[in-house]
Amino acid sequence: MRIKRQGIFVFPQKQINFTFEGKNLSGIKTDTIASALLANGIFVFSYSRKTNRPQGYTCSTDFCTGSCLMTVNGVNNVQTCKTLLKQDMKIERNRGPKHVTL
Amino acid sequence: MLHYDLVIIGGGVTGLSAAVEASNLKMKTLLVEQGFTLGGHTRFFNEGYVQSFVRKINNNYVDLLLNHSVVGVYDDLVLSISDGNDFVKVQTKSILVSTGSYQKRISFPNNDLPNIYGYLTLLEMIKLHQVKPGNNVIIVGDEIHEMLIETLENSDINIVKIIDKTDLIEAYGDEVYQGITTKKGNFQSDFLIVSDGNLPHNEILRMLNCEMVFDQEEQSWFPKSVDYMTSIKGVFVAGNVKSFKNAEENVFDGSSAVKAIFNYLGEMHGKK
Amino acid sequence: MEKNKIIICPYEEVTMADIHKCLEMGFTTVEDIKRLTRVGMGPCQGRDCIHIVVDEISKFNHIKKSDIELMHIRPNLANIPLKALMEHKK
Amino acid sequence: MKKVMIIGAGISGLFAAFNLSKEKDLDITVIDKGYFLNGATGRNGAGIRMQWSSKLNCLLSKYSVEFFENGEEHLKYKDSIEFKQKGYLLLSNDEEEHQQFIKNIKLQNSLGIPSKLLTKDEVKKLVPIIDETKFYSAAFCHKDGHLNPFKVSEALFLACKENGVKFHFYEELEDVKIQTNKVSKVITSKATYEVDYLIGTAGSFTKELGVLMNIDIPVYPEKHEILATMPVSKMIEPMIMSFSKNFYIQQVPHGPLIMGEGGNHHSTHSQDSSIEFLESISSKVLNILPTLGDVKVQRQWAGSYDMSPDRNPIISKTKIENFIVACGFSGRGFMIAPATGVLIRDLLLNQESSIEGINLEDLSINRFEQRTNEVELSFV
Repeated sequence: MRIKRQGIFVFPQKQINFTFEGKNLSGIKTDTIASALLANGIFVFSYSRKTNRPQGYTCSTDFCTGSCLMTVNGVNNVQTCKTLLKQDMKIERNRGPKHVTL
Repeated sequence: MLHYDLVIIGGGVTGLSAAVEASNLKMKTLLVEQGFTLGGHTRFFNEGYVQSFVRKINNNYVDLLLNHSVVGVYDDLVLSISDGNDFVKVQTKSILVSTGSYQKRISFPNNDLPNIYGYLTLLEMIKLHQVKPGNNVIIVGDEIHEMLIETLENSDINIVKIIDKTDLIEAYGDEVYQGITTKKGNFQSDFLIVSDGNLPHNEILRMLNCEMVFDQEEQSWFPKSVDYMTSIKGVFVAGNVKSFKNAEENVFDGSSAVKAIFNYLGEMHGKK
Repeated sequence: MEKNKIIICPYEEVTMADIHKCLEMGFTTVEDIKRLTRVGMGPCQGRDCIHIVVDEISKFNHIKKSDIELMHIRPNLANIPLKALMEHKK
Repeated sequence: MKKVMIIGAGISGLFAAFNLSKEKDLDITVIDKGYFLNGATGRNGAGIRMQWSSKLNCLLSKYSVEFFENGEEHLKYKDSIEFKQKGYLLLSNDEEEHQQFIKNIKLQNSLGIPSKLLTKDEVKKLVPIIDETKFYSAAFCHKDGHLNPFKVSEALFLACKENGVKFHFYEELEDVKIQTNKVSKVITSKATYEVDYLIGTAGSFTKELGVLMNIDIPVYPEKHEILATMPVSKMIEPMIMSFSKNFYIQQVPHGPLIMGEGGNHHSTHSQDSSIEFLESISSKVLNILPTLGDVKVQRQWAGSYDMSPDRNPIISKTKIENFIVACGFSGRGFMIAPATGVLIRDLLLNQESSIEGINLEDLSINRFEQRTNEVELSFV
């Protein structure tokens, strides 16, 4: 969900297309991966390693708590809060335990 | 390895005013900011104020690294800096820790459900990315900033209820947060904000083994300092990580700390 | 209250029940509890959780928070890929 | 009741207390100067291996492996100590090291340790991501492995408590009183204790303990560094180690890779991390496991080996009749601790070693005056 009116700011609206778990979605130029997902109503970013609890976007201020780590273009454990959204990014939740594929 | 006279850790208003002062004193300085933009918490409330400092920073003297964090501090003030992908090694004569503060998490059952946000996380989403997680919200916590309420109202987010921390029993929801159970009944909302004040961002100071003192009023730990210098030689501190204050006081703190560092470096040089 | 649903550290999945188990074993410091539960061993180094652990130690043992020592912080405060470290050496 | 005081609640002190607590009429107190597992036990790589170059170390570690195989049962632990026997893969770098491997395997096999040489194809099968051009030959023992040092220590702590052992943390030894060549009193930062036996299991700090009694305990600290990565999917089953290249790497059950490097030979109790270690270990590891480049380092730390002059343990009585020391483990105090605990008990009860093939004389502190022991060659 995007904010419609917001004080004196004028927001750039250039659309950036990406996929999440195979679904086509879009974000805007100022998005991080995390903010684009939230804007598209995707709130579950990962599942915890031991007890499989759903985890959302929480920390925002670096010092990663690990819950926003996802697989981006095949590279796992990417901090989606610190990575800007790029055209045609392929974003997925980490499979099973947070891991990298080699 | 890069060499600097001063590395400023944290580009909030404290770090920015420090960088302006370092520009004036012609010190070779590196400013490291973990976010994509400068201004720390102040950028959520007063972007113009932030920009008034950014404009005065002289790029001939001050290098800026955005989206990077100081991740390690080693002997002889060698720092490792990274954005999670790269690795920058820096040797500096002094450090100014102006890392500020961050939102406090609180403990209640299912406090890890998606769609429960700290108030700063939410402000960042709204102010920097124009994103809102829903149309109505419950706020829980003991410290609720006026600016938060104003921001929510301006974003057409309806505040269903403000709950006292002690009344909260648990959050519930299947996959994502749906509502809370309190001593006064159950309430539902699209998302939940935790707004319970801040804690100082003192991890770098503790990694450096700076002497810390417990502050009764803030219920947290702050570094011991004399004229902005901590118990570790060459390591200085200013802003909210030193003691909680408002933005104007932090600005004064930042520039005063750099003056102290300038004198310290002069003395060090004299001794050689 | 269901203590095993209060998540102290979402990364290492440490719950309030885990913290209380340590307190009941007689441990009274953050460093002890860190080693027994892995709280604070995740990438955030206890930024989000240690104040909660300190609160619980204080309440359980009736000691002042000012008498409780925080844990030592180790590098690194964010994650660096091995290849970046190696390339730097070259 | 005879009063036993143990100085140091690391793995050796815990195993000593555990074994003694099963004896009758012993009142056991363990003190430690810091928090639980502040020393090497809480900082070590927790590898368990039987592939050594000396008979002594082979036998000590074999005894310990057998203990850990049934660790939960021995310690009546409800959780798991996470002992994973996925083997140690040792890599040689040249013909000379290879010849030493052959010699070691012959000795190990004669003692019932099932180690063997592997072909490069077998290595590749075991660790598909390894670059087989980057080593000369390999030795492997499938019974080696690693475990969770925190879980083992917790299990021991609980078992000791159950048996009546008292633990005092943040209590530091300050002085000892000696009467007729025996320790009679121990003075700590908090109290004075009358003791019938004193046991020193304080790692590299045992030297300082000896000084209080005019005993030269020839141990010294050597700083070693380790790093842990973020959890990754299972990619390395065995512990991989190179003595000549001086590093090891393993993957623990919950996913992180743990890698470490040998000491810098500065004798120091320092536990400070270095940036040089990060640079050096990453190039060593990526040289042999080139696909690990994207794996992210999460944490690094340092700890001390307690080194002895011949890199072999000292588990011994001393010239002070009721003072027993166990130190100088030179990087294997954790993996042989079950044996250490039993041998300390044997010394205290004045009995022969109850571990087959082990002569307590070989572990005696007097050996440094009398003769030169066989120096252990297989270490990082």
